[in-house]
Amino acid sequence: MLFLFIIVPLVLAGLLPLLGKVSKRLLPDLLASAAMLFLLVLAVFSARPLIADGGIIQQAFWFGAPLNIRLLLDGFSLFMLFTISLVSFAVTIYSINYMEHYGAKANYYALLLAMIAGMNGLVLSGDLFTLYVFLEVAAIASYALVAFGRGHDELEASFKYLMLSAVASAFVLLSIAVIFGVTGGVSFGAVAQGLKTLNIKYVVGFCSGLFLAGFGLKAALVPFHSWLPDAHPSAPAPISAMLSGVLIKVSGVYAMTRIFLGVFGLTPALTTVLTVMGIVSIFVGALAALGQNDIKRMLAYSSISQIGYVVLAFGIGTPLGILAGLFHLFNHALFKSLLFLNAGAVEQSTGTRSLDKMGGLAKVMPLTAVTSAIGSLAIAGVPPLNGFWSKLLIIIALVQAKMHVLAALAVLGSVITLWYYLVLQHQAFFGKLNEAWQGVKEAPFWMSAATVLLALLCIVTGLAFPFVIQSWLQPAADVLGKGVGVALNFIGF
Amino acid sequence: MNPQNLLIPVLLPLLLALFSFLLPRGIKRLREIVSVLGAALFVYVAVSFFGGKETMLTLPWLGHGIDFELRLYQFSQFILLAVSGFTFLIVLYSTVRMAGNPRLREYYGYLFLTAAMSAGAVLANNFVPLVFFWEGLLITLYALITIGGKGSHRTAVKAFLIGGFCDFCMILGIAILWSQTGTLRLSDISVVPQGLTAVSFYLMMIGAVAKAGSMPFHTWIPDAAVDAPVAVMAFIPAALEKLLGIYMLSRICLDIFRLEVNSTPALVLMTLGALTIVLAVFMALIQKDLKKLLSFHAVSQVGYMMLGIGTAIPIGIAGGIFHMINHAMYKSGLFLAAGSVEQQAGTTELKKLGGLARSMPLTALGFIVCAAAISGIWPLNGFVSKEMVFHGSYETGYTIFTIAAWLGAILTFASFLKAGHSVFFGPRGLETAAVKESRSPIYIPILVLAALCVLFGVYNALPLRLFIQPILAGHAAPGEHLDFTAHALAVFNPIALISMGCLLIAFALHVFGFRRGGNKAYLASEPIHRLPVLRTLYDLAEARVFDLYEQGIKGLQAFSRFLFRFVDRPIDAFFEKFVVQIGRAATGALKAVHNGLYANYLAWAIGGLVIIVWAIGALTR
Amino acid sequence: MHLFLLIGLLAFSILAILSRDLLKSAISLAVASIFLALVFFRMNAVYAGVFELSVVAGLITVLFITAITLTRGDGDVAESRGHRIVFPLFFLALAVVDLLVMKKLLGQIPAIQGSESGTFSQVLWNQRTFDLVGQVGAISAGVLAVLALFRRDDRHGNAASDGGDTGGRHE
Amino acid sequence: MNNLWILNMGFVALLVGIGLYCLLTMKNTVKLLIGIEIIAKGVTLALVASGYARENLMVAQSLAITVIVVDVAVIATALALIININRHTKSLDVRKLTKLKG
Repeated sequence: MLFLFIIVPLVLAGLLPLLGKVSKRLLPDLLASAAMLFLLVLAVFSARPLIADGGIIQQAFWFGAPLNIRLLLDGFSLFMLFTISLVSFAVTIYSINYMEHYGAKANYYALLLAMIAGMNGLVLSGDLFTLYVFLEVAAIASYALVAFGRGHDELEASFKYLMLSAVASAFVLLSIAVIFGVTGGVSFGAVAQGLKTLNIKYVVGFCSGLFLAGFGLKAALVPFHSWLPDAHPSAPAPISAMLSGVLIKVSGVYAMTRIFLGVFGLTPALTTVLTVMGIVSIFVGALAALGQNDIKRMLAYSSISQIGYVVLAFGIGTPLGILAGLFHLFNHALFKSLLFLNAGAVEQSTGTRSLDKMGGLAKVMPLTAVTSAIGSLAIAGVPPLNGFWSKLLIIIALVQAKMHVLAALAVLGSVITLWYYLVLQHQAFFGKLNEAWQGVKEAPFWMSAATVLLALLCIVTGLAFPFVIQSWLQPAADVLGKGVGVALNFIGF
Repeated sequence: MNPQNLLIPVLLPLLLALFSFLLPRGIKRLREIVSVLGAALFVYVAVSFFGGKETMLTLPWLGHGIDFELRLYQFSQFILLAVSGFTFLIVLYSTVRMAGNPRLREYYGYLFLTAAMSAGAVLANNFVPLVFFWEGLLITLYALITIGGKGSHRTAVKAFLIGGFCDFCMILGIAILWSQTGTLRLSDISVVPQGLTAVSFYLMMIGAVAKAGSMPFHTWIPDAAVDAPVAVMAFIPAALEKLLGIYMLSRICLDIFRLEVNSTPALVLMTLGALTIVLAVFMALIQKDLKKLLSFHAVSQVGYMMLGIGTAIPIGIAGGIFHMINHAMYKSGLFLAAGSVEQQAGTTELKKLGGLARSMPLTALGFIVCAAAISGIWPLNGFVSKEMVFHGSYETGYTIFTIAAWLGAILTFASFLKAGHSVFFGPRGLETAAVKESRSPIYIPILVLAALCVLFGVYNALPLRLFIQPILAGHAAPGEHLDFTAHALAVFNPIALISMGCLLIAFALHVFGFRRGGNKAYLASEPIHRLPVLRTLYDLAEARVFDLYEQGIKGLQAFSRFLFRFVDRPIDAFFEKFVVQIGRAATGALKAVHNGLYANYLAWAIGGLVIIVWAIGALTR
Repeated sequence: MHLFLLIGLLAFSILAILSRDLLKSAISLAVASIFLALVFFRMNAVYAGVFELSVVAGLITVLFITAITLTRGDGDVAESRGHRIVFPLFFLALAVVDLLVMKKLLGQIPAIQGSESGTFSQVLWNQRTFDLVGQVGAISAGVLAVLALFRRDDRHGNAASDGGDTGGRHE
Repeated sequence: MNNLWILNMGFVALLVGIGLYCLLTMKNTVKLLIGIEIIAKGVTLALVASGYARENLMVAQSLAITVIVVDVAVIATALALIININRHTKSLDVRKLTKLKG
């Protein structure tokens, strides 16, 4: 059953270019949205009962015949599956209207689906090498998606992204090769088992460094972030949302967390490095965002900053820290995709991304303005929206772990966040309406539907955060909290 | 009854609100038709609930004792019925009165949202949903006032801030009560206000009476009377807020806290009530605008209800609650009549109006009946409920409250003599020559309300037995006499006779003032206006010296000027010179290093890798 | 023998980098691939060797040469002459560090015997099936990417021949 | 066989090192891609060498093959990008790709 998460988008990705010859828009729209909805429903209703008592390994079936594919599902991967499905559903229905003027919709959806298949595979794999392969699948699709517009900016951004990303993949793979050479296996269980019996701190430290650099580049942690402010703004808006909302988290943060917490075990050295990188990312991202005039570039820098929060929280390593990190990860997926989608709506309506040229758009695009205000307030951590709670949890976790300086810095970073989101909101939506945008209209139906869905989720998650934590986050946090023990249970993999 | 059905009174108006919001502006009649039918359905639901057994609904919500709990019992059945009835009448009235308003979509939307929130607040049996609905009402009130157009925004903000402050008090009170009792379920709490719980009582009382519009939280009502649409005035401050505020007050005094006769909290409540009666009616007396006059009366009458409930004696409480429903009827009727006059004559200034009784007989009839009811003329409903309050307050032994109430009665009647006289009788105003009667959807609600005033007066046994008695049944001491119908219309007792005397005094005052004012009815209150001490007080009131909100704003402005000069400027300088500069420098540096060169970016990544590996190596021991 | 093959691999890799002509670079890379394949053969990794020969030395080289011919003419970029001095210095430093660190780092790992079982195809099909799915994914993503990048322009609305559709950045 | 593994890994480090050198200093985009290819070679060698050292050669070979396949997809995408970029800038110079900055 879990295999559907990979095979459905993958098969559909293969079919869509052919179907695209028959029906240029309707069929791809319909099929892609239906597939996303199906995956979302699958994640919420079918996959959930499976982890009732801890993680499971499920053998895949292909038309009834068992395959030698074993998929790992536990609270953490289910949580990521849910996040991926949710954001990609919103992004897909948004694309129905947005991608009209790009053309080649079938191809676009095929790439999007391939990316989702890659991410789902990554999340469900219980093996370092398989994780790497699916990481590459998602990455290759994302290179093409960033360059989808084929303008100079897109191509340039995509090229730099690819070249840096390829280096990151090489780092990851080198590390895997060393680990393979040391332990003789690549599955989580075998690696965890092998490392437990051997006493080779320095080799493991070296591999951790390589992993951290590789996944850190995918997650865009400072100093590996440089591709993100180019790639995310250049991509079509739904893809920006997808990349910032999910991809950097799945291929960066998830992979990193899974390996460090679940396979290697968090050492004090790693805690220090992770928290320092987190804090540096928070500030570099926030300060750079402050100086941006391009709305999407500002959002992209802000992603770096927010990922910094997530990594900071995971770096603490305490149960509360992990929980806070997961919660912030989820929240960031919601509001950052929302903000990117709104930026796309504004860009489509006005033809510009420059904040200087906007102004007063709330009058002509009220829905976009409202949802964007919700997103901005949420990301800036204004109560009672979701961002407030997750940041509060992070800060509480820092204080609990006696990292008072980091806690103070995290608060300061949040103040800067509020600052530049106020700037954004003020310049784009409030104030006097720029003459040129007199005739601008509100975004079309599906685009608005996607943003409203995400905005509502921001509010609901904020109001009912105990429920969200209970039902989705706690199982995931439990898995990570158990550390290496979980991987050792899967030794028979 | 199925407990799930309890959601209907909340969801039905909510659906209607959504419908109105979603229906495109272009479609003309559909919105009105659906609104009227929906409101009628709402009434039907409320009627079908009435008299049913006590029902509870509990839906799990946030956990930790915070559940979505609704409870339907005698009292809430009754208030729900009233809420739905008023919603229906106002919607009917609005179909004509609000027609052509460009913001009709929002108007009906917020109207039904208000109804939904009210229904929720009435039914809520847990403090958290209660506060949720209560705050929702604040927002819809804000939105509805702003529909008034120009200048209404300021009033809306005022109403919002005052309401917000009082609601905050209530939340604080609830929090204290929670910490004391450990539960949030209303029906589980029953404490004697002492110590901390007394503080909680006062705070919650502030929340409740402020919703009802008592002094000193009333100041937005007269302002709103000028700025907000008259239908909104008739719906919210005149009817709904009274219903909800007094309902809440009764529940606080009867259920949640066990108020004892002449205990300190009871005396505080009665004093507040008496002050509200007297002060507001003095302000009402001198108003020269019909809507403003009515709105001050809306404040003044709250005093009777508070006084009645504050007595903690069954007859007083019954009187207070009965007065609440009576007041809602005649005050809505009066506001609607004022709206009818405004629509036809184009103004509500008493000076410009006159002699409208001939051209608008039905409106005039409605107004006169309602005015007689509010003045407490035998045998209308106002008489009955006021008598009960008088009796109750007299029985507490503090005659001063009774005297204050009588004083209020005198001035109420005097001011309505003035108002009715100057609007409907006397010579015709020059500007109002060609006035016609309003259309039927306008006068029907007025007449219905007037008829109800008569009905509830003459057949007072009906409301008293049907509505009031079941409410008290659970709270009065066993053996207490609860049937007040016997002496409701009795005139031959000292208290009723004094009341009658009061009315005569009021009539005499009016005639005296009318003569002194050169036979101009709108000047009839001038003699009182010009009494030595009162005059100064009136001038001060006119300058809004007693308006806590305005004074508070002034104080805040002074404080903020102080802050600005001595705290903000230095901080600002610090930020300006230091923080912003550093921020700008950092931002500039970051922008400069992101120079777009691939090799540069890769060098960072490799450098980062080296540093990380070194750091991990150094930190690993 | 093994060492010589490795040195050959390294030498042709260096040649591929330093050569000023792109075509020569590509061909050097192919030769380096052949050396790598030979290394694989010596380590009994026959399948990997065959794959390296056919795919890397064959397919990738073809891809490179196609791309180079497609961009030739306006694609000449003069690399700086500094490489002749900088590269040997860099290489020397790298080699020294390598010699010092690698032995120290990896020398401490005890030799444990793996538990090899089955033939290559059994391993590939029975243990690494999930990777095969990943391979399919990667190939289809690559094909889709190439399709997307070389699609015929069928966009409508704003005519954007030169990346003009992203608006804001063109100031 | 531990010594052979260390020898192999030493050459892996050298290959990755010169690949990174190429990426850092070269200007031609196709040359950069060749640098990536050399790094990929190093990585493949590392995998097979590790498998050889651990007598787990079959798994190592299948891993290596997967890496090669993935690599082909990446290289194809990258070359497609380079050809598209060449259409815009009429150049293969990576230093001309600095429009996005700040």
